[in-house]
Amino acid sequence: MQTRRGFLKSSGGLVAALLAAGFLEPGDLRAEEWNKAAFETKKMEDLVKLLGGTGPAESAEVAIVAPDIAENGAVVPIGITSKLDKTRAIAILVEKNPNVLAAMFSIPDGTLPDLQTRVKMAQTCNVFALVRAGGKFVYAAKEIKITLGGCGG
Amino acid sequence: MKWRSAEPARKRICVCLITAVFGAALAGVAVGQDNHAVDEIQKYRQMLQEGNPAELMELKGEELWTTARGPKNATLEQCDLGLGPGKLEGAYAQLPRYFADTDRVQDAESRLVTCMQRLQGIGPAEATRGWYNPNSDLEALTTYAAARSKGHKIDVPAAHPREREALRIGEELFYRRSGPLDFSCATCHSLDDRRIRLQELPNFQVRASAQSSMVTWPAYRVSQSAVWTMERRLIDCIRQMRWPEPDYLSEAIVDLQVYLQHNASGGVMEAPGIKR
Amino acid sequence: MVQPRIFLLVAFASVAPLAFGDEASQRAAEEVVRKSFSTATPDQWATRMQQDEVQALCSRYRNAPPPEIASKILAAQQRTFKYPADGKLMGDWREGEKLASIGTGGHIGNIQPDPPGRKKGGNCYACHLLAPKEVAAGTIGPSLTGFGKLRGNAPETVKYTYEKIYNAQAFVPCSMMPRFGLHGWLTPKEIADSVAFLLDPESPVNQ
Amino acid sequence: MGNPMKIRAKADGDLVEVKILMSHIMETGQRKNQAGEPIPAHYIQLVSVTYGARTVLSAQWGPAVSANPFLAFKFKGGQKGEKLKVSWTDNTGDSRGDEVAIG
Repeated sequence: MQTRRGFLKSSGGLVAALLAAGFLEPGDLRAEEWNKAAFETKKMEDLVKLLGGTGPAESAEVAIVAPDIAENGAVVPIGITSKLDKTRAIAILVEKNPNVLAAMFSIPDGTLPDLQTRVKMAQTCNVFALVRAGGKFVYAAKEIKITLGGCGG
Repeated sequence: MKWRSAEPARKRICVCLITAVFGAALAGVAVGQDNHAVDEIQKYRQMLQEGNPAELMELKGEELWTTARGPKNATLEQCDLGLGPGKLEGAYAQLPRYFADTDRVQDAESRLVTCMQRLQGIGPAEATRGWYNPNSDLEALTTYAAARSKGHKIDVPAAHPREREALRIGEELFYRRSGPLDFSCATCHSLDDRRIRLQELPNFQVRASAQSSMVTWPAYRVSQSAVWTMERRLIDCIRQMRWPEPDYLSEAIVDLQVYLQHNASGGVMEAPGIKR
Repeated sequence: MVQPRIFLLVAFASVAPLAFGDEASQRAAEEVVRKSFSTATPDQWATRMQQDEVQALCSRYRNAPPPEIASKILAAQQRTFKYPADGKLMGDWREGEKLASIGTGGHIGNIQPDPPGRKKGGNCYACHLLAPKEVAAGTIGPSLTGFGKLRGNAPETVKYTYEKIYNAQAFVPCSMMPRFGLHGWLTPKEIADSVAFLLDPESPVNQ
Repeated sequence: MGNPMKIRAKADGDLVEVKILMSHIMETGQRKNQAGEPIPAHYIQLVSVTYGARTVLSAQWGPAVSANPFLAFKFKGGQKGEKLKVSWTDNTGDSRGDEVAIG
């Protein structure tokens, strides 16, 4: 049912693929290199500023699908959907992690603004879904409680 | 039969304490909170089911199974896990079992070590080196073997005298208390519907509960970012009991598995699972 | 406090009983234990594997000892208590609260031992609901929320609570609860702090 | 070069649902080993999913993405039987690419 074949043995092809993507606007996330500064920001507002935006404002058009409680902070499933037209980028932020940004995705035409991944959370706090749509930054927030499971040692 | 009376009696005492001493109203509040937490944990686990990293271990195990390795440059494809050489489908679900050629009751891992030695010429020391490191070869092979039993019923009747003896010892070990916390396996695993913190605990005295647990091992543990086999699970339970570390593939660990698999017989394998 | 022996319907769903649990089986199991823990040091054997009489009896009787054995255990365990040097059985609830959440300490072995000197806790939350704000509380033991609010903290109550934590089997033979004081897992001072966590009106357990 | 990924891509009409599991430790660089020494950071930074010449998703990740990362998304316009490629590069320069036929 599933075929699988390794096709890439060096990183050269990947950078080319990312460059070819053309999903970014000038001054935005840079495709050709990993945005070190973005991953060092401590607050959502600072990240937005770094990416050349203002705000952001909270939006009911963005939704976070995640449990209220996670049994382990090492793996917290996060789904994000946006109903906004021209959603071009989605980022997942964890408020109280040492660095706030966990992941950012660019959404080219034809890809739905509806994705799921898993992040680490150092402690109970808000998770933010930051969306750039039509040149504006908006977000949704959800508090997720990190609990202890098991024997505790 | 007579020993089974212990837990219902204890449960009754607990219920009396909660209702008589603390009052029904208080107990009600506690239950209400519990339900929300438990529902949300269910949701958490359902989301994890969407993609189980144990599948990556399955892939790795498959590659190891089919790749010629060792001094004899052979694959493991002719390994006999109990149903005959090369018959892998459903074999894990009938382990541990007695093997005449080694004159031992063996679980999946100890049998895989036998196969690696005989077919590939890889000695036990090399086969088991670093077995507990994440993504170890032996755990990958065990995961692959277990996944080839998906849909098969656990079937460990312990009919052979040696298996019967292993079952007897396994039950004895399950109840064996020692150490500075007075723990045995039964401390956490002989009551119905209990949790340690938020983790539900199977009651291995009850068939349905034993089944629900055993059918999902080996499992990816999100707290460890790694797949654990039942060997690893048991060795870590014993660590948590503050006992010394039992030897990997030792008789005690195999016998405990005979007891658990015997009690879980009839359960349909779903491994690899995903757990906290 | 001897447990009544009751047969419930649970037996239906129970796994076919083996009716083992005799001395011969116990001896055979000890043989296997000897062979299977080859890396344990003599000291570890003495302190962690060697069963004391109570542990051996509770194992043999699957934690449901017959009345005469149960009485024997009770009598012997009631003679084990030791109290803090200053005689104060109720300490600092804040310290007790910390101990209730600590589940580390005392792990040995090669794979994942605790660093030497790591603090041991009572890990009460593993099995009991205590402060209502803690969601991740276990249910192996009964809920202890409001323990002091309901019982007060008269001297008899303080003494009972101290002794129960010190040696639960002095009250319930073959109780699942660790004998924290008897084994020296918690010091008398730490037990007194745990008593305060349960009984002090200021403690979150009683809010 | 890392271990193989597990990729599932299923077409439902015009819409392709993609689920990817990658084998990677995603070490943050902030943890210590048992000897108390820091464990060096090791995590995927760039991810790209392409369908023919078209990039259908690209991502930048930090060390807060969980170990053995999971990623699920949907795109329009994929055909059954055609290839979907997924590739990643980590902070040590290691990379991996795998492909799957859309089912």
